[in-house]
Amino acid sequence: MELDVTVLTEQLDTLWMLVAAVLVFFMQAGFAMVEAGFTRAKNASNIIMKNLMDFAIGSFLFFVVGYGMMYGKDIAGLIGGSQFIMPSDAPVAILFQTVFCATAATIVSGAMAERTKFVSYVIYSAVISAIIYPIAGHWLWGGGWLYQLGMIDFAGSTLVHSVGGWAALVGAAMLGPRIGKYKADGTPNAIPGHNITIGALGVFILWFGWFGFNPGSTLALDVSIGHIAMTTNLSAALGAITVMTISWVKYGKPDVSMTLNGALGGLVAITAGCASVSMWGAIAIGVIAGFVIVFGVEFVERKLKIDDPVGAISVHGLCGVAGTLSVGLFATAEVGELTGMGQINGLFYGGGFGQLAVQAIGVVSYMAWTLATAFILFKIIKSTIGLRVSKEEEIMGLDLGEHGTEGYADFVLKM
Amino acid sequence: MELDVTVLTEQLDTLWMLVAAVLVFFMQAGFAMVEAGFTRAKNASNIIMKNLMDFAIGSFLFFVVGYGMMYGKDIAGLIGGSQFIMPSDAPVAILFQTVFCATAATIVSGAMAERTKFVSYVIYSAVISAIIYPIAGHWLWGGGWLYQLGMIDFAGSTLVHSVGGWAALVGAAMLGPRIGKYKADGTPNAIPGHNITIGALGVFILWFGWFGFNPGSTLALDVSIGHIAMTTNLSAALGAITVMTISWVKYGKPDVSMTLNGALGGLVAITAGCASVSMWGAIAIGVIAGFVIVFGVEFVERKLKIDDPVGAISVHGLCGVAGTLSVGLFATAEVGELTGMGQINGLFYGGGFGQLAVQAIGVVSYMAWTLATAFILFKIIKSTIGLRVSKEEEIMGLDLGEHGTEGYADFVLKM
Amino acid sequence: MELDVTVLTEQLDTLWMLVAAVLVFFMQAGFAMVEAGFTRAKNASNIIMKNLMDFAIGSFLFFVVGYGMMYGKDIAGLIGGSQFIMPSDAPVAILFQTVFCATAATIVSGAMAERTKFVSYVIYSAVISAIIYPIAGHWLWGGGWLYQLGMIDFAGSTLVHSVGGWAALVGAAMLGPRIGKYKADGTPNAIPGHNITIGALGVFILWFGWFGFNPGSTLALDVSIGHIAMTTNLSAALGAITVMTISWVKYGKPDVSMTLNGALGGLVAITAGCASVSMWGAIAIGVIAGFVIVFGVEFVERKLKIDDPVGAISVHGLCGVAGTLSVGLFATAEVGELTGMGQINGLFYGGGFGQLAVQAIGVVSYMAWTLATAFILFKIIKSTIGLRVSKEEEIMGLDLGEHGTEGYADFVLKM
Amino acid sequence: MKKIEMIIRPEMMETVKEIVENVGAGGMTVSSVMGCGAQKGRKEVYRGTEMTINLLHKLKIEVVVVDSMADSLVDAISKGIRTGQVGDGKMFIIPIEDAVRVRTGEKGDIAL
Amino acid sequence: MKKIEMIIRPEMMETVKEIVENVGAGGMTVSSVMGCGAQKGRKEVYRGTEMTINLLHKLKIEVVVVDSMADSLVDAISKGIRTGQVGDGKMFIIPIEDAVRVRTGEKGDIAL
Amino acid sequence: MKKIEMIIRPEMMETVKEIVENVGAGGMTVSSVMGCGAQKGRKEVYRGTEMTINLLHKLKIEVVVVDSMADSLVDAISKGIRTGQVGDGKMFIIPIEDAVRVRTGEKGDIAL
Ligand SMILES: Nc1ncnc2c1ncn2[C@@H]1O[C@H](COP(=O)(O)OP(=O)(O)O)[C@@H](O)[C@H]1O
Ligand SMILES: Nc1ncnc2c1ncn2[C@@H]1O[C@H](COP(=O)(O)OP(=O)(O)O)[C@@H](O)[C@H]1O
Ligand SMILES: Nc1ncnc2c1ncn2[C@@H]1O[C@H](COP(=O)(O)OP(=O)(O)O)[C@@H](O)[C@H]1O
Repeated sequence: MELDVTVLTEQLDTLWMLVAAVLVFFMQAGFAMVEAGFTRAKNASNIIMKNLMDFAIGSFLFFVVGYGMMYGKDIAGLIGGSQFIMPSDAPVAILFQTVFCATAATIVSGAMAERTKFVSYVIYSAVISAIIYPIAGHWLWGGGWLYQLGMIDFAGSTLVHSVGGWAALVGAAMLGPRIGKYKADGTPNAIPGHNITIGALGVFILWFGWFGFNPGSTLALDVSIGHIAMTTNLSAALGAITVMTISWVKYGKPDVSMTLNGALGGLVAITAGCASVSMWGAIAIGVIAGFVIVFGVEFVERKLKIDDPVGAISVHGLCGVAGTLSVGLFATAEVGELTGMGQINGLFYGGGFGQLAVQAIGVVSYMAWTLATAFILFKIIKSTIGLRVSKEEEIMGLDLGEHGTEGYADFVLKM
Repeated sequence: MELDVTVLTEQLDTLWMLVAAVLVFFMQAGFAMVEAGFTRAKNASNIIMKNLMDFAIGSFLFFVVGYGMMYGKDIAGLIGGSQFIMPSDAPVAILFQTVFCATAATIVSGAMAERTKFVSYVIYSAVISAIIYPIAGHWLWGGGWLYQLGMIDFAGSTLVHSVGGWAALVGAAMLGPRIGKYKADGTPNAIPGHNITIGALGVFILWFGWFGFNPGSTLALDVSIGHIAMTTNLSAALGAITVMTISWVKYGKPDVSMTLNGALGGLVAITAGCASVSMWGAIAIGVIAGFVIVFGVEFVERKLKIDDPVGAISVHGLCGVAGTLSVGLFATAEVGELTGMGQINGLFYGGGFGQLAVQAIGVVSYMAWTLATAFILFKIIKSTIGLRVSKEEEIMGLDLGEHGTEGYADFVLKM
Repeated sequence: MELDVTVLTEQLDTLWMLVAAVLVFFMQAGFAMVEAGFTRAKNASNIIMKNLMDFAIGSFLFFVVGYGMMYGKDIAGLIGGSQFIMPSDAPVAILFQTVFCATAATIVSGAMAERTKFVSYVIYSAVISAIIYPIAGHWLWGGGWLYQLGMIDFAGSTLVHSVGGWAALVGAAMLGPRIGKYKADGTPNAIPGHNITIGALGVFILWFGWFGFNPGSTLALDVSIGHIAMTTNLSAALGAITVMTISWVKYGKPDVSMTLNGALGGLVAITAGCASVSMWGAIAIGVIAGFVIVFGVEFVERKLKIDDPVGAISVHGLCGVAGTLSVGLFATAEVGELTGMGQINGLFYGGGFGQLAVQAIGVVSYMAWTLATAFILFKIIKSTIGLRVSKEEEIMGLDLGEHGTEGYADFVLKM
Repeated sequence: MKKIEMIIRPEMMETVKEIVENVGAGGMTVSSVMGCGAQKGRKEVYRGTEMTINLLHKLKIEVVVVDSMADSLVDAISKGIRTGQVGDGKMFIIPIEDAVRVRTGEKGDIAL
Repeated sequence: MKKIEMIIRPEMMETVKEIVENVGAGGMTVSSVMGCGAQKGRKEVYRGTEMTINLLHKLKIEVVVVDSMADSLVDAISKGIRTGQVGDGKMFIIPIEDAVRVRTGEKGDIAL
Repeated sequence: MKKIEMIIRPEMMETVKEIVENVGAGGMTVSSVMGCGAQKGRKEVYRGTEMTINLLHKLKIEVVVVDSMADSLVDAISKGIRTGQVGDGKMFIIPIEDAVRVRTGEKGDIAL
């Protein structure tokens, strides 16, 4: 038997990309469980349905138009302009990018949970999958202007997570808080999630899937996937430990759902730099993410007065920013060489402010793009078909209101 | 270091087969969650137990006798006749086939849920795993007469899913509907599932596992797994979108549990042709599956008056048929060449009715075989130990009746 | 393109190790679900939190000190003495060992469920991950004295599972039974788990993850992973079948939660010998595990009067012992050659008592080590900050008591 | 006014509902309860340990009616859901002093 | 003593609680119930099959008060939770013979 | 006939059950409720936001007995489940006009 090295390489890369894509696909289940678990029982079916349709609609539209805008022939560094309808790249590459796109889209559903009209959500979801995310994606991963500038966002702390997080922020702000979330004097009420077990399962599933998300972003089989998986894991672990510790000190008891958020925050934050930082860099980034989560959740809830039932803005938006900037601090040439990210040192490794500045430009650009486009999108939806269900429906629950069903038909519920 | 290409190939194939088998294994969890979630709380433990024993008993019997009947030395194109007790093929191949066998077996448990005696189910499960499925399997994948005829059923739309679906039809029909399913005038009552969240998790798990089910059916590492994974994903997505749309138009609101069925229907339907059709072929097949689901569920419930709590007959039986026939319509030589399925064009690609006819023969043969054997099997069980629990037990729930336990001991239930 | 065989091998091994590590990681979700499902609703968040922190703290400490103690330069066959703070081995190897360490640690949380102070559990968890398990690990996998003696414990029936099981035994014994577990006359009361569905999901996840746990312990890509996966699966299947049968005969109905334990028992038991025994050896070991589960659970509950809510002591401790000893009975040179375990025959294959004796030494040594260190550890915790929550808190539930939250805020609970 | 409070088998819910509607009562309230009476529960084995499940799942249905309607409702239900087996349930008739319809503030029989 | 038993919309819980506290009642007991009355439920379609959800989720709140307090409590609540839409709920006033505070063994009005 | 309605700590369930059986009452009905009284609930912090859990989990147990049995049952329970701490619960004695055993149609004391 003879060996064709090109074929072998292609096979191996396909295998690894497929395995990674499948792991990332499974994150959809993780998002569904986290978002359902952290909200109320009367809206569980609706959340499930939003997550399912996110992925289904996104899969279709990203294939038909999104992929082309993201990876098609570059036009002025801003948008791709080929590969529509029937993209010609390797199917496994399209699949891998599809599951990433769906991740960005689905982040929003948690922040807008328990009060958004289903039809409005479906429209939002279609637009972000087909247009907002792919264009953003082109700038960096499609070889656009941010790529040329040298921004490092390995697996998308900013591109995937912050984009989702900023869209979530706009959506949740425009919707307004759930009935009962704020007292007359503006102080928040707690609205506990209905199923912490299933929410925690969701977090474990997301963590599991992240081992495809980050290491898979090598886009080819490479020994550096080991390093990337380790930095990913350490940051998540430290995110959880940090939040547990802060909440314990600050509130008197270790908060379960926030600690779960902490693990996710650590994962989001390391996503940009997983291939650029050392293990101890990852540990530091996890700790930073932990602080961002606790103070971010409080800030969004108390200062911005935005009602984000699952903490999506803090987890994806703020930790995404923190992680992307951290690359400018913790990147080390030693790791960059190993993983092929190049000889880049961050501020703390003697590389000066250069990379940090580039990172900041990227962060701000994506924030501006997403806030602007999401604002226009949600504004149009709001002033046409409307964003929010009626007060009666919100009280009754969206499961019955939007879908005529109950999530837990056999159980006696308190409310 | 020197490279032995044969060893390398064997290693790579083993790796891929194992990864795929493990993904397919996990579908057992998916089935358990879908079936438990879509039925009532008082029967949840019983369903879990049926799914667990399906797999456990099937693993054992398929190893001891099933594998030999399926892949042993061919006897007249009808049955395999070697490799019993201690099959000599590569263990990973046996494992991969085992998890497929368990899939066929477990489909039935959902359709027969909430009223079947546990002991009777165990007997059914043993017979389908040891005899009915392996013989059917031999005809096609074991190199038997349908293989020789040229039937294309890449990963088993018909062989695995329809076989399961037809057995489910016979079982559910012979059992009769659950108490309260039909009004005196024969119109159906809705009996909602008790946990849509967990049912949806099951669907995501199944979708996840299907990335092993279909791409793994290459039985070797090959770049075509990328194409196969993409067609699989697109069909599932379109199945869900289609059902959501139809149910929205037809019933006024997008139906959650049916849309979840829609994704599964798309997966079942693409299973036969995933390596033969283009992306747009897959999209078409997903849409077809969506229609089959909605009208299939209604047809089974209203015309056949068969009570199938989870929609297994429509999802696996009808979509399996639709998908297998679709190969005769959408197969394209371009894809077939890439994936090694050969230069076969379906009707819509100028290949005429040839392949369609072969597909139809396959579909009908498997339907006949399964209806007949399942009928005999269930008839014997019914007239000896009985199929159905007592009325009292059915009302009380099978968890207490069959296992002396409760699925949700700490929760107050409505019924 | 030229092929560098060393690079290729490294890539393949990294790929396989990463996939396996990720599967084993997911077992954390499995443990969390099993333990939460098999205990009461009022303690679900607490269990989740313990499992999460197990992994998070363990990941950090094992990286910083544990790995070095386990795999650092050997000191007298007893402990490793290098690679601290920033281990230099391949990251994927460290990750793989991390997830194993976390498995050993997390076993204990189930046995000590529903009454342990969270802070005390965190301390225990840190110590086992940083010290008790790594030192134990060095003896065998780190090349220490038991390795030199020739003990076979391929993936850790004893090293991982029994170590966890014995620590669980000490912890549960020192805590005492949950309020209401025993009648005044010492006979036990049943305290049913609150969610069998989620518990069963946990078992399926664990089974799924075990396909990384056992085959991954080759530590390199090798065709023997197929054999190992098959023995693993058969033993689990027979464990479940055996327990179902015994419980059916003994108690009148097939017990669901015990049968689920049976599958886990089969998995634990085959872990030592999965690369040394034939398929029928695996079947025998599964049957043995089934017996150990039923009689083990009864023994622990009725004779030892130790309250182990999820059966961890039997599943991990006793089945770990049974499986490790079984290697001395069922190991066969034929398989050993294939998998690289060497030409070792157990007692039943004409190898005499030699290997059995070595296995017994290993079993006893690990038992002694763990009982002693866990005893000291728990004793110190008990006499300083205390092990157990107050009676009031135990009655109210640890979710509210330890974390100020409820696991199921929207559901009406019975108790 | 009287409240008829019945503890019934869960599967009799629909029957009771029809009777209540037929009799012309203005409404009903249902709760999920556990009960024991002559029907003494069952012994099961959980993980090898015997456990007595002596509180069985029942539904409690409360219907408040005007005095004149009470007897016929009680009789209709008593006949309608009788199986003759233990566990058929019980009804208790409780005096009600007054009723208020919140929507209108109406009191007395008219509020029912 | 009288027991005021109210069937209310779940979202009115907080309002009722405040009123009960303001009026000075000693405590209250809440249960999750299903009810139907003038508010007749809704039709939904589940998997293509029409289903009538005619038992709606309500809360039952029980407050036992001394005789003198009953009327003012009833009035306060009746006004406090009125929306004027069907489904506002009902209140039933039930005579109570005696009450016991278990902690002290006290009986009568002082036990409330 | 009288109904003894008690709101108890969930963990006292078994004790109450034994007393009810010993006293010779014909049955009992249990529901899961939430209550507040002298025991005012607890403050917890959820995701950084303070929340007051002021409805605590309680069990409501209803036992209908013949008049003569009421006092002794009340006393036995009151003593049996007293811990002396707030939250011990309350009992309310409610007059019952009649009872019906559905299985037989029997009414009056014999139906209990
Ligand atoms: N004395 C009682 N007080 C309160 N509830 C009772 C009483 N007797 C019976 N019940 C309730 O009625 C239900 C049915 O009573 P049961 O004695 O089983 O009926 P039957 O008399 O037909 O055998 C019981 O489960 C319990 O909930
Ligand atoms: N006659 C009755 N007996 C018992 N419960 C009743 C009765 N009438 C109403 N209810 C309870 O009160 C709730 C509200 O009653 P409803 O008739 O909807 O209010 P409204 O009179 O404002 O329309 C019902 O859901 C039911 O639980
Ligand atoms: N006036 C009342 N009306 C209705 N239920 C009450 C009343 N007072 C107390 N309860 C119920 O009794 C339970 C126990 O009362 P609590 O005041 O805590 O007991 P204690 O008097 O021993 O402190 C409360 O949670 C509540 O459910």
